[in-house]
Amino acid sequence: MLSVIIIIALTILVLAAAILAVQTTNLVVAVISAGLVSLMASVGYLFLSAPDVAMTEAAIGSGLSTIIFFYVLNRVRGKDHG
Amino acid sequence: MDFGLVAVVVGFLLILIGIWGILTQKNIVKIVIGFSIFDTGLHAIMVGIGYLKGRTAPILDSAVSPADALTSIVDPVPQALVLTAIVIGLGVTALMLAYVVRLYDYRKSLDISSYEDLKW
Amino acid sequence: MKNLFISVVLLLSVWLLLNASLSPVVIVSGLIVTAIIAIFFSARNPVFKDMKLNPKAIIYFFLYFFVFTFELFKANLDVAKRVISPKLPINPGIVEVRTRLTSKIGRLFLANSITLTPGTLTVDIKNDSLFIHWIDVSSTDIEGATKKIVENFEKYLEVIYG
Amino acid sequence: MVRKIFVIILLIGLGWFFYGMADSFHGSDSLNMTASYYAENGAEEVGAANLVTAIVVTYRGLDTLGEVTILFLTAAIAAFFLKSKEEFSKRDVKPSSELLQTAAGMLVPLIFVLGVYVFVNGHLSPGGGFQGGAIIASGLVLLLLSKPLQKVNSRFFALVESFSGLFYVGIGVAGIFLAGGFLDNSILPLGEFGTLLSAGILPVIYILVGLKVGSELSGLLTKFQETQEEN
Amino acid sequence: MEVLQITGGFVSLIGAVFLFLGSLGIVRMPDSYNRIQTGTKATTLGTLMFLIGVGLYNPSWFPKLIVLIFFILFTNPVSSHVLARAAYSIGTELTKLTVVDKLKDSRGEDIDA
Amino acid sequence: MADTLFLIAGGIIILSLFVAAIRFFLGPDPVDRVIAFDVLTIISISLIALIAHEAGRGIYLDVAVVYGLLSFLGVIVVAKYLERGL
Repeated sequence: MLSVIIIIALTILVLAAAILAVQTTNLVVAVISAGLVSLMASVGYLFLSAPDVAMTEAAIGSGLSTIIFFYVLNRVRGKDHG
Repeated sequence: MDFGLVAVVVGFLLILIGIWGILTQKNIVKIVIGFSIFDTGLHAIMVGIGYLKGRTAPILDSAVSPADALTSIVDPVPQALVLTAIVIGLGVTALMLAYVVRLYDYRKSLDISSYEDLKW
Repeated sequence: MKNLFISVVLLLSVWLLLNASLSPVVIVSGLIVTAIIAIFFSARNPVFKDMKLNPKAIIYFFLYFFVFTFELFKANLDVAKRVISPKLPINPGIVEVRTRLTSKIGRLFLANSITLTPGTLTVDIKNDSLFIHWIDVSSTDIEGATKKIVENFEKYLEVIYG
Repeated sequence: MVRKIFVIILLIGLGWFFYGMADSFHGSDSLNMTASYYAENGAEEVGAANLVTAIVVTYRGLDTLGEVTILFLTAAIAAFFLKSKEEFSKRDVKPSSELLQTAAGMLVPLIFVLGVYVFVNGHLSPGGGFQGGAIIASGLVLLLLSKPLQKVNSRFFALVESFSGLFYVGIGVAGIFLAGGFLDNSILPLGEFGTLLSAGILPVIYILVGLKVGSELSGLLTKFQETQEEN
Repeated sequence: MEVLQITGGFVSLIGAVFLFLGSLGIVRMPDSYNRIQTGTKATTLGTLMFLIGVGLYNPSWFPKLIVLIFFILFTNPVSSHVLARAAYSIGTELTKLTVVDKLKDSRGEDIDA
Repeated sequence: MADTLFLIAGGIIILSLFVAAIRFFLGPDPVDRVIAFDVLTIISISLIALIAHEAGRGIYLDVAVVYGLLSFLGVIVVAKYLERGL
C-alpha cells in the first residue's frame, strides 16, 4: 500500500520536474530541474530492486552532470540569461 | 500494481518530453538538457523491463542465499547494461557541452538560429 | 604529526563503521588506505593541528555534545512553534557578534552550532566578526547579541580547540 | 508555429507507437534463460555476491574494457576542444568563505575514503568502479570549489590513468595463460563467499577500473574548470 | 525486542513530523533567509530521528547509520551557510519585517575606507 | 504496532515531499528553488531508509550515504555559481 503511494508520488514529481526543465526560460532553473529528475528517478530505481543503478544515477547522472552544466553556464554567462 | 509497467510508461513519457525539448527549444544548453532527460527515460525503460514482481535485488547476502537465488532475484542483465549506459551518457553530455563552449567562443551566442551556415 | 595521527584515527573509524566488521583483513586494508590518504592531505592542509588531546578537553567534548543536542531540540521546537502559529511571529534581522576563538576548526564548529541553534543562521564571517541572521532579534548591539548567541558554546569550544 | 504543429504531430505518432509497446508489455514471472544461468551459477563460478558486478566485470568484461576506452576518448576529445587560447591567470573570482575552506579540508579525505570503500566492496554491496570513481571525482570538485584558483597537477591524473589501464589489460591477458580466457577471474583462488578477499582477481580489477575512471573524470572536470575566463 | 521496535517506530514518527514542519516552513516563510533557517534546522533533526528510529528497529544497521548521521550533522549547516552567503552577495531582498541589517552597515564602511 | 507507526511515518514523509515540491515549482528566485532542492534531497534520504526498512535489505543504505554527499555538493555548486565564485 505504502509503496504504491510512494511510486505515484515519485511519478508525478519526475514528470513535473521534466516539464519544468524543458519549458522554463531560466537556465539555472532548467539545470536544477534536470538534476531533480535524475534524483527522483534514482529513488524509483530502488523500488525496482536496482541499487547499483540507483547509486550510479545519483553519483553520475545527478552529481557530475550538474557540476559540468554549471561550469559551462559560468563559462558562457552573457547578459541575456541569468 | 506492476511497478515494471509504471517504469516503462514513465520512461516513454520522459522520452516524449525530451524530444519535445530538443525540437522546440532555441537555446543550445536547453537542447542538451532535453537530451539528458531523454537518456533518463531510456534507463527507466530498461530497468523496468528487468523487474520481476515481488522480487529483490540481485545481491546475495544474509537476506538471500545462493541456493534460492533463482526464485527470489530480479534480472541482473538489464541493470548491468544500464550501468554502462549511464556512464556513456555522462561522456556524451560532456562532449556536447564542450562543443557548446566552442560554439559560444565562435559566435558569442547560444541561440541555435544564429548558426545557419549548413542550412540549405 | 598530531594532525596525521588524528586524521588516521578518524578516517579509520569511518572505514570500520562503513564495513561494519572487525576482521583482520578489513583492519589491515583500512590502515593502508587511510594512511595513504591522510599522508597525501595532511601535509598541505593541516586542519586538526589546533586540536587538544588532554583529558579535560575530552570531558568538555562530551559536555559540549550534550549541550548541543539539547539546543538542537530546543531549536526545532522553536521552529515548530513559529511555523504552526497562524500569525507567523517573526522579527528578523542580521546582527554582528564577536568571537574569541582563533583556530579555524573551532570557528567552523562554532558557526555550525550557531546555525543549528534556535533562530540563528551564520551568513558571513570576517576575521573575528560573525554576521548572524536572527529570526527574533532581541538586542541589536554587539555585546548583547554576543552574550545571547555565542557564549553558550564558546566556553566549551575554547577548551577543546583553543 | 508551423514547426510546432509538425513537432506535435510527430510526438502524437511516437506516442501512439509507444502506447502499443507499453500496452503489449507484461511483466514475466520467471527469469529468462541467460539470467537464470547467471543466477544459478554466478555465485559458484565467479564467487561475487553482487551478480551485477559479476556480469559487468567477468561475463561481459570485454564490454567494460570498451566502455572505459570510450570514456578515455571522450575525455581526450573534450580536452582538445576546450583547449584554452591564452593564459587565464588574471581571473577575478569571489573567494570562498573561511568556513567552506575548513570544511572542505576535513571532508575531502572522508569523501576519498568513501569512494575507496565503494570500489573495494564492489563485489559485496551496491557500487563498484564507476560509482567509486565518480565519488572520487566529486571530492576533487569540492577541493576546486573551495579554492577556485588552485592549480591541479593534471599530469598526475594521466599517470594514474595510464598505469591502471595498463595493469587492467595485463590482468586480462594473464587470464588467457593462467586460467580459462581473457579477463577470467580465477587467477587467484576464489576464497570464502561473502568476505572482502573473495571472488578471485575481481576486486583488483574493480580497484583498477575505479582508479582509471576516477582519474579520467577528474581530468575532464578540471579541464572544464580551467577554461573559465573572466567575463 | 518488541519494546525496542515500538520505540523505533515512535522516534521515526516524530522525525517524520519534523520533516513535514520543515517543508511547511519553506512554503510559509516570507523571504529566502527565513526559509533557509527553517529548512536547515527542522530537516536535520527530522532526518536524524528518522534514521535513529530505523536503526532501533534493525540494530545491525547502526554502524552505517552513524556515519550517515554525522555526515548530515556536519554538512547541512555548512551548505546552508554557503547558500545564505551567496544569496546575500547577489542582493536577495530581506523581507519588510526586517529590523536591523548590520552586514550592510559594515559593507558600507569597507567602501568608505 | 511498530509497522503501523512506520506506515504513518511514511505517509507523512510523502506529504512533506509534496509540500517541499510546491516551493520548488513556485519559488520566485533560483535561491528559493535551491533551498527546496536541498530539502527534497534530505527528505529522500529518509525515504531511502524507509525503503531499506520495508525491503529488509541493509545494503540499500550505501545509496543513502552517496545521497548525503550529493545534496551537499549540489547546493555548493549552485551557490558558488550564483555568487560568481566558480
